[in-house]
Amino acid sequence: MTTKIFKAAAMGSLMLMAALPAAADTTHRAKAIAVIKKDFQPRGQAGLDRLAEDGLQAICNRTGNNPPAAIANQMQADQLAGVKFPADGKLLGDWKEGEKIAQSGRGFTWTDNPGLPVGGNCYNCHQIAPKETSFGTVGPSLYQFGKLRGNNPDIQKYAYSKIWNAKGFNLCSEMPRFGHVGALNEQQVRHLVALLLDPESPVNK
Amino acid sequence: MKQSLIGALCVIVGVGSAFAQTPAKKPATKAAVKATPAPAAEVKDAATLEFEKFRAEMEDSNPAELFEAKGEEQWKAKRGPKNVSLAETCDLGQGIGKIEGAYVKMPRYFSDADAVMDAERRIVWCMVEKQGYKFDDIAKQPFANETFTPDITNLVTYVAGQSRKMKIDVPLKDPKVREAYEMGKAIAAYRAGPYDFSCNTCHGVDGKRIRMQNLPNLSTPQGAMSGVQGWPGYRMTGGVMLTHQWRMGDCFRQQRFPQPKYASDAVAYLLTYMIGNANGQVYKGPGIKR
Amino acid sequence: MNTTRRTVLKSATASGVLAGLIAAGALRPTQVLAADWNKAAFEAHDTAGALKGIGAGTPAESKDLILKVPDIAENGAVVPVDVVSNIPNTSSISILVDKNPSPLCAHFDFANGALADVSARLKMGQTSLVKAVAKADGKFYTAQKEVKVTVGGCGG
Amino acid sequence: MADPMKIRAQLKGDVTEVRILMGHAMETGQRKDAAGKTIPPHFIQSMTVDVGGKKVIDGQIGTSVSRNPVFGFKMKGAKVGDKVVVSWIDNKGDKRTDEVAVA
Repeated sequence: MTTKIFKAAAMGSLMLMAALPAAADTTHRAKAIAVIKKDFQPRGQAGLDRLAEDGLQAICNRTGNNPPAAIANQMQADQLAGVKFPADGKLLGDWKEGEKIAQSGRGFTWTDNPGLPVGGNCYNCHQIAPKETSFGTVGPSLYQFGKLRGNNPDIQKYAYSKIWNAKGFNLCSEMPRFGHVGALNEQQVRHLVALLLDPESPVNK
Repeated sequence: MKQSLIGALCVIVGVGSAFAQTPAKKPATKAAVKATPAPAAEVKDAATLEFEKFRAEMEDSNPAELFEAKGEEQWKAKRGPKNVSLAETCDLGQGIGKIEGAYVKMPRYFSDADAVMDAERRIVWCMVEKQGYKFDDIAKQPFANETFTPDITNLVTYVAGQSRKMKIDVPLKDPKVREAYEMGKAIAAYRAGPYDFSCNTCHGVDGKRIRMQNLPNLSTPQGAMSGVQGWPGYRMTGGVMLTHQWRMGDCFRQQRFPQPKYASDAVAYLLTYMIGNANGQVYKGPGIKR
Repeated sequence: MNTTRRTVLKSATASGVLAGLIAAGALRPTQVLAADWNKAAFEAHDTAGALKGIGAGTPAESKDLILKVPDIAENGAVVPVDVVSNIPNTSSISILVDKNPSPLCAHFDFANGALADVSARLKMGQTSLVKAVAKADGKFYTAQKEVKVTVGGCGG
Repeated sequence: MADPMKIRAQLKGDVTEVRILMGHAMETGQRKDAAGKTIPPHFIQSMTVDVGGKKVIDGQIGTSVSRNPVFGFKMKGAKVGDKVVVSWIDNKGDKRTDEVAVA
């Protein structure tokens, strides 16, 4: 499932890659990729297809996560265009459900059961609701996210899109593309939007 | 009911406990909130200090010593289809049977194998080439679980214990080792998989953490050393002895990658990068891990 | 639970196996005495039952009994504990974890120059009070401290 | 057969410190394996420490003691060279005795 998405994204960026200076791909990188391809084995749900870079990953890898602005802008727009919104147009779900999703870090590893729902991993990297003091600091604090920004349709759309595909805003962001790769569905993403924006959410109390 | 839940928790290994839900931590955090409504960074520091207070006591009598003792016995015993000991046949880079300080000088290049090898890979190579064991048999279950500890884990722990209080000294001036280092560096930067993660996503900058777990920056000497220190390590969760090779694999697991092959180039190169970055730092010997 | 197994084990260890070992000279007499495991105390499912099992009843709190445990355990599977009794003539120390399925963890009797100073490592399933109980001149004393557990120990 | 213990006995001033490391699973009987089957209890029940031929510590142990147990004791009256003998026996009748001299 994820492979298909990777391929689609790769197609769009092949031409962009050609525009990069050849020297960007060092001999060590090329050799390292060959070693990776040779020295990994599939396990559980983690197949060897995961070792292949999609277009975006390739650009970020080759440029040290600092792609030329022209390429970044165009690819970001491509990523953003792929965001799938709920058919009913409602972007605000149930913050309580959102909190549960934000807490869970499960999913996609070779020890995870592929049949079980995947978590949002949010607290791994972000401060969110104040009650949870065990949070990571890889990403910015999201505490009072809605209180600081309001809860209008534009903000909702922004939050939804960012969770769905953070690379639509920052091409080489460290944040996964949760909706884009099929980790979280529309329903789950809007619960997370509610966690961030609902005035009743502890995030905004 | 509760017991089985706790039992299941014990199966979660590594930083995985930070990535996965940890229901059992709830009481602590709740109490912490009550005591200090301040940002959690301070709460963490208090907890970290508390852990460190008992670190020395834990390290003082580390169950790793039991595995070290077993490894010594196995290193010296005539074993395998060829019925020879590693002590009389295996060269870890300092000459046959010489193991003092060998661990901190690996990975290194071994001409007899024409490969850059970390300690575990080298010992496996000796077991295969000198003692006549089959690689596939060793690779079938190379890491310990709660009911089984492979010989190789004991052996690595013993060899590591022979480098206590010595400085890390990976021979990066050797062009072959330098090449492995550069490849390891590239592997650490390689983003792929469903979450676009590389090693560096978590371990490429200073001062970040996942949940409460501090993330060492492997590109700095101190950061790299905190990724080297304590391995092989006795993991309190489950009470198992695990090696540095295992740790690399578990990182890839959490990176959502497939599994690196046991004792492969990829792992040896990554270890060369990481341990090489820790050159000059003092290794304390087999450790104890959360 | 599982009384059959216990009965079998008990008879096997207490009489059969040990008798054989004594006959073979493999064990010295002191070790045989050690096999006198206080089943009632160790298998009690609450602290009151365990205290009753060791004959402590309701021990008096004492500041001379020093219990050193972490405020927060790094891992409930291995919680270091150190107990020192400054009560004169302390002859035994017991260590208990209130909320463990079987609270009594260990019991030590001292003789021939042993100081009332022991350390051990415990499993803790969850945040709980840890208790030390000391016996001196036939009387029981106690000290306790809460240990917060961030990751539960394995079924302890 | 059970693995050897690691024992350390050091005289510091007039106090001898004894540290003991035992290799044992200390199964509680409450855990389940990957297949969901209960792992039967297997734990050390009793231990003794004899120094210079006299019993110093008589210990009883339950399932709440950590896997691969570590114990520390202190005593007065021992001298360098005295033999420290540690023994344990578990609920299945497995046993182990090791010794070390006070250093």
